[in-house]
Amino acid sequence: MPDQAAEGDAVNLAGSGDAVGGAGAPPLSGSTGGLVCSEVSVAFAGVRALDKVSLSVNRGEVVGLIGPNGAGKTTLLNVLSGFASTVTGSVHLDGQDITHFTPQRRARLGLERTFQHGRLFSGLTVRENVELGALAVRASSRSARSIADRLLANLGLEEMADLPVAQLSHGDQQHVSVARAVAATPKYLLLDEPAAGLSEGSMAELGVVIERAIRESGAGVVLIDHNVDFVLKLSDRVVVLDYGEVLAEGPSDEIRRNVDVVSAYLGEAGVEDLAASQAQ
Amino acid sequence: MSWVSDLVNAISLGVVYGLVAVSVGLVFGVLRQVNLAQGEVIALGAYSLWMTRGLPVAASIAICCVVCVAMSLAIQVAIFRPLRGASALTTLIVTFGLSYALEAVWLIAFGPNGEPVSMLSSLNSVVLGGSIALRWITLVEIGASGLFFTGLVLILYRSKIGMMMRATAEDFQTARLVGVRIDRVVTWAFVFGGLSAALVAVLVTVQSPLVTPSFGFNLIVIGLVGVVLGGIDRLGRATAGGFVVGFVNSLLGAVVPEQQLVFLPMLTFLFVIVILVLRPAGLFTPRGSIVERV
Amino acid sequence: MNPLLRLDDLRVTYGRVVAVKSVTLEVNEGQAVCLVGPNGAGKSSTLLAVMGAVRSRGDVLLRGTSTRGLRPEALAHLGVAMVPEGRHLFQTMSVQDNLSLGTLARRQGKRARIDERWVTELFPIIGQFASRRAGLLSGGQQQQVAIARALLSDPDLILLDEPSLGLSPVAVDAVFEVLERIRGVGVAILLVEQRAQRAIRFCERSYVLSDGEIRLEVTGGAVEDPQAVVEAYFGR
Amino acid sequence: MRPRLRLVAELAGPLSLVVVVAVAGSAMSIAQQGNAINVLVTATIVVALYVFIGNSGVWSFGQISFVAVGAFAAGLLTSPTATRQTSMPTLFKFLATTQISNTESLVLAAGLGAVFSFLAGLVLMRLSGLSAGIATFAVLEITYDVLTYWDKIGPGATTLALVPVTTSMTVGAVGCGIAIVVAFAYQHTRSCRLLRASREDPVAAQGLGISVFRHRLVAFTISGGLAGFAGALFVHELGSISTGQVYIDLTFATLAMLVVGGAGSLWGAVLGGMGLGVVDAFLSNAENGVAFGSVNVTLPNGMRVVILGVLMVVVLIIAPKGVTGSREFLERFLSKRPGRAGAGNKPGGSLAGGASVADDGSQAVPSPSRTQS
Amino acid sequence: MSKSKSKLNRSYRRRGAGLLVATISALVLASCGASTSSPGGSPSTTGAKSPIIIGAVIDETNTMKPFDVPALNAAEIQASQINASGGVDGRKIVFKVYNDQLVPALTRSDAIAAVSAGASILWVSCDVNFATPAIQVGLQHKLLTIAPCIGTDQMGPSLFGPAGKLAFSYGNAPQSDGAVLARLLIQHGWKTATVVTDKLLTYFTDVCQNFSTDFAKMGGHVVSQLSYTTGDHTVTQVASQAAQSGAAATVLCTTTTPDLPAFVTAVRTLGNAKPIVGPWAIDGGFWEPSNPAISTNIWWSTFASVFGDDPSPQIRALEAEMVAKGEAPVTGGFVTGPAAVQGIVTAIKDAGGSLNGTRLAAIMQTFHDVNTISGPVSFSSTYHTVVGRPYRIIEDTAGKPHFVEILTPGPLGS
Repeated sequence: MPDQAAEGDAVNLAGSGDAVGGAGAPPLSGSTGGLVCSEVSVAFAGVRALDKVSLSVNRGEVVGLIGPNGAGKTTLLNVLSGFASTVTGSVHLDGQDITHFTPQRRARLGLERTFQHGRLFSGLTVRENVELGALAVRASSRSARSIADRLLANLGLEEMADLPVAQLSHGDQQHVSVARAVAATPKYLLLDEPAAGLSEGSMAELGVVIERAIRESGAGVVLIDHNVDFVLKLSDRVVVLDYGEVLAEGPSDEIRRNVDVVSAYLGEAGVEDLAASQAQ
Repeated sequence: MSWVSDLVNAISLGVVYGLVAVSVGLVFGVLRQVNLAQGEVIALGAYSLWMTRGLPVAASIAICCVVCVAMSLAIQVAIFRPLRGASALTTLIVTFGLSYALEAVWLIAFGPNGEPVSMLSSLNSVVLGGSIALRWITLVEIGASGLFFTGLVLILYRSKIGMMMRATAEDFQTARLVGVRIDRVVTWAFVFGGLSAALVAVLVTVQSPLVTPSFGFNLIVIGLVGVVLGGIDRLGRATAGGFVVGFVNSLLGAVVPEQQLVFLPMLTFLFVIVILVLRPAGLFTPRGSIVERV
Repeated sequence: MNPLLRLDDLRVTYGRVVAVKSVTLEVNEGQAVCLVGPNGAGKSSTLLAVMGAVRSRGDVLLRGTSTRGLRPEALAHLGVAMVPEGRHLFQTMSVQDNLSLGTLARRQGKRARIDERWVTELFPIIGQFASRRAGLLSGGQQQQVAIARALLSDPDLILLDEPSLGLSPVAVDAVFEVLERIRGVGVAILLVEQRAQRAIRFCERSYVLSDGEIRLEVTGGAVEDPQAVVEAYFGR
Repeated sequence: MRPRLRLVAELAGPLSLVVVVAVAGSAMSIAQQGNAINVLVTATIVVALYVFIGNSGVWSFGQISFVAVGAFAAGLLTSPTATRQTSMPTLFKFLATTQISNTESLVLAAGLGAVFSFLAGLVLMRLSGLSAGIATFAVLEITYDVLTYWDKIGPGATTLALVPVTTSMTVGAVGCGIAIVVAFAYQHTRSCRLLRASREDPVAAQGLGISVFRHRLVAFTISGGLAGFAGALFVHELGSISTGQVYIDLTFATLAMLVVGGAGSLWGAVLGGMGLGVVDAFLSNAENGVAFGSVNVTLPNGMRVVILGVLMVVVLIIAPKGVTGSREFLERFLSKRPGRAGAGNKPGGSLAGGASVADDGSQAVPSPSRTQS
Repeated sequence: MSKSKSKLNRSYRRRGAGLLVATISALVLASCGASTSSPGGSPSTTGAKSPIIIGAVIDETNTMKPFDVPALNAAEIQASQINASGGVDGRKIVFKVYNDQLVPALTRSDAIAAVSAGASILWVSCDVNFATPAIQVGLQHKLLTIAPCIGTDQMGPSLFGPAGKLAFSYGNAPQSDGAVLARLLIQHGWKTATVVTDKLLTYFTDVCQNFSTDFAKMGGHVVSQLSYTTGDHTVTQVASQAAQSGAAATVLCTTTTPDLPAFVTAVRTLGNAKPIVGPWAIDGGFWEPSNPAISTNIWWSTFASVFGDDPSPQIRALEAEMVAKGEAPVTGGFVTGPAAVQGIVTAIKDAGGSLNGTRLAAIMQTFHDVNTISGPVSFSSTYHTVVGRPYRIIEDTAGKPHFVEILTPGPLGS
């Protein structure tokens, strides 16, 4: 496991960032635990979206994934969850090779994801949505109901439980989307842009919900968001993608200060003055 | 040598369904919607040939074209404009309903007996006798459809409106951004759809002169099967799909033994199911070209 | 005199998602203006709203006249061209066809600033690859064709959505050289960029957009308080 | 308590409609009673359609195949064996000699419909969208062709006559009620809930681990079973059957009912089936002349189909989700009011205030799949 | 973007659902009203002068309209003539007509309506498949059930078992059709034939089978047997084979579907000008392509010539009357209508005025050469469809169909 994260050409400023991550990580038997993808490359119509990217996450750990538009973040998430088809490289879940598994099969093995724009079942109520998360992975209707009720209470969503999700605000919908994924009691959870389109206030609320949800499930989490601040605050470890490659990896505060990262966002040339002022 | 005539017959039935497929495929290309009522355009075209039976052939055909185009445009305005943006299946169901209503209108207007169109019946005479029975109409069908397809390809690839249609079919939104007037493109798609319907009406009535109320529906249903079979996303694939269904039906008809011929529809539709199961996106759609939308 | 383009309290929502809260800005004739900001700040939505491609509230005024209710194709014919994010060439069509589509919106009887010769000179690859399928070009080449296509309508204003996205640094340099030439013939530019620095330097006026609102206005290409820009991107 | 009330209403609404039609029908002349029974039987077919189409969101043009199989099986095996042997000399021996009771025939028809649809579903349920529509249509064509020309399994191209007429008003109402209860019960199973989720968003469903294929197959099988059952009711209503009666016309009529009522809800299916059924019966009567008080109204012959078709088109254009909006009975009133709706971002007045810029919203966002080649 | 629109839809929908419910209730009420007010009053069975009600459940809309409507129109003329001359023992014949539009459930409920409106005799559509729901209602109520022109021998015990004893058709049995065509060929010296069967209906298969048997018995030779099914797109291929078979005549068993003119056109244009012969189902000539080179040398058998040259003055007069009413018949089948009325009247008279279905049927079954406008009508316990009645042979020359001769099929099984 430790060698997985330190891939060849990535600039690993963190140095020790590849050490076993979050404190809550369960003891691993041998080196096969965790959700691991190694040397994954994906190309669409000749354009390379991912180039030999490796990533690993352990139970209880939150790995943030940031990078400018078009860096390959969502593609990587699709690779992990089984929605991207053209793959070289491999994906393992707790030692099992799941590279060629369908998304359904991965979900039943405990790998859940959320989607950009939520993709909630908009005609259904909040409770029904959350229940479906549990139902989809073998729960009986009754236990799904109790799982949903407990989750909604814990995440502070119970007052809207019987509303159709279409009537919820966008922020609340994002909360439900997270809750629905957590209801499946995942081992690993992939969050795809949960904060997209949220105001700062709602983002803070969402952060609270996500933290609770992670604690609730004990899952290993991969978090993508284009709001860098949001990701940095929630993550134990952050991986920066640019042009389909890993640009940097390390703890949040190191990444925030990383000159390469700043330049990736703000533009290559002439970034020095900004970075310099940042460093002061 | 009878296989030669079987083959030629199969090709001629194939091109007819290819033409039917064009009228569905053109509309689908620009709007991503299915127009099943196009069959009734064909039916009205055929009835117009009967109504103008006293006139010279050229005039009769010209009127048929005008009628088909006008009706096609009327459907555009009455059905597709209010349904702009609706899904392919919604429009399929709506135009299914329209088809049924129109078929009942033909029943009221023209009666259940059917009306015979005798235009150009001399085209049924043989070019080659003997074991290869080759009839003029077969050649005319292949020739006229060939001309139509060539014309259409030329228009699509050489004219401004064709270019706009291709652009719209490929990327509706960007086409608007560069200034393609979408309404005009949609109108033209229905115009060409109407013209191909007129051609189908003329060609089919030469061989099978009796126009009955279900004349168009029978054609469009098989045409639509072909379109989906070939791959509805692209006009060329859709047309080829229409051709394949007609071709396979005709060829099976020649191969299946006399006593089992009543099961020809079963065989044809079994073929359709097999193809759809193996290639759900269409026979001519390359594998792996559907990218999951996440 | 009226500015060429004026956005007046522009707001865009998609269902319950607020993409643009309030944007007010002006672009004068021949001027380059940019909108920078992190992903999801509402930059692209602003451009699409200008083109009438998404529903919006507030007002968009072109040469002092409201464009409310006009569709994208109408805007194109009024002299606004757009290079959408991701270039959106017609992939199966030839480069030449893509360019011909660009000329659809040329206005009759107007003195031509930009014609095919001018564009071919600006982008030598066009002559080279005219008959090639657009989808087969590299990303940088596609970007050039996309800009050329927009220019061929001989617009007064060109909207560019992240023209440097996915391009190598060399290609990015080339894009900005092209933008310089375009401004040189008097075409106004409204540029959206995520990688801000370069854009801010290039433009007469820049707006830093975050969370659907303008956070900072920079004129003259110099950033007085770089920290504010960084914060807009990374938070505190 | 609200959810329980909703559940009660969801079942009670459709069932009470059955009761209304049955009671009102019984009060009418004996001929109109026949029409009322037909309304009940047709509504049963629509419910069968709904179980698959409504819950999966996949349009099937093939469910009438299962009606046909049920009708012919039930009809054949309940018709008198003596005439069977004279009028259908080519039948397989066991088909020529087996005689079952009418009740048995209902069970048998349901079973056959379920088995047939299960087998067809195994092949077809991986398809969706237009491909599924065309493939299911192919099933209809194949079934029609085989039933019409294979005279070892049935009457072939001739009519199957002398089927005992046992579908009385009571049997029709109970049969329709059974179908509604089955559809209702199925609707609340885990499998159906997952299927309905996949109807709303197949991609999200996959991501949650839902096997769309498996749950569609379950729905298809149950729908086929109900369709077979409805076919048996149908044949015992008419007393005879020929293949043309369970083919495209019936497919069209029942689909129209489902669509007009609202394909997404049981209430919509039942209301559409009963509503259009009554309208249809009325129009049929009107073609023979109907008295509206003192005014005698006679529709021109053939107008019935025209009006039904136009009605379908108009309803779909105005209300794409049907007259019920695909909601269950009283759902709008029993679900909570939108209390916190839009709490995060008060729009301050509706969108109507801002003039629309894009005339067709759904086309306004470029769809990525269209640019892939 | 579509919020305002969806709001609009919602309000429409709400109104839509309400409207539908309202419509249903209104229509249910209206139907109640209709059922009590339409077929006037209850039949009185006591008064000797009460009318004889024939309930006609036929198609006035769909594909059976060209057969059902002329037969009914002619029957009504016949009935009014009988009524004018005193009726049946002073009782008038009254038709109550119901349009079943070929919808099965409607066919059944129309028949029930007819019965409850006091019909003593049920009159049904000319296609046994479509008519069965009505026929069974008639049989169940033990009414004499008459189809004017069903052309298969199924109208009777063969399809309906013992109950079918009450069912009769005044059309010709396919055995007769086949036999008369065989005779036609032999009479004209066409010794070899190609037989083409449309498998769409059992009737066609039956005609062609009987033709082949009888033709062989009379010394003819069937050169080849071909078949297709209407709508399967193989008709032109079959036509090519038929055209090249070298037989003296082509016998085609089908009806006036689009494939019939396609077949004829294809055969003629392949240079085969030999006779094409078909049964009554292709009567009418309306389907013929107007090209005189194609529509020539086509022969068929029928009940009466509708081309103004029928040898029977009675039939010509009836036709003239129908034409005057704007109801010109399309095929010769219309004479089966008045023939059926005549048969019914004969049976009622023989039964001493009784309308008891069983009794009438028992009498009708013994009909032997009962004279009708369509010629002598005979039934037997096996055949409840007319056998042995003389046919009119029509030949179409250059698009002009005309009467040629009267031919009588030999006794069946000869």
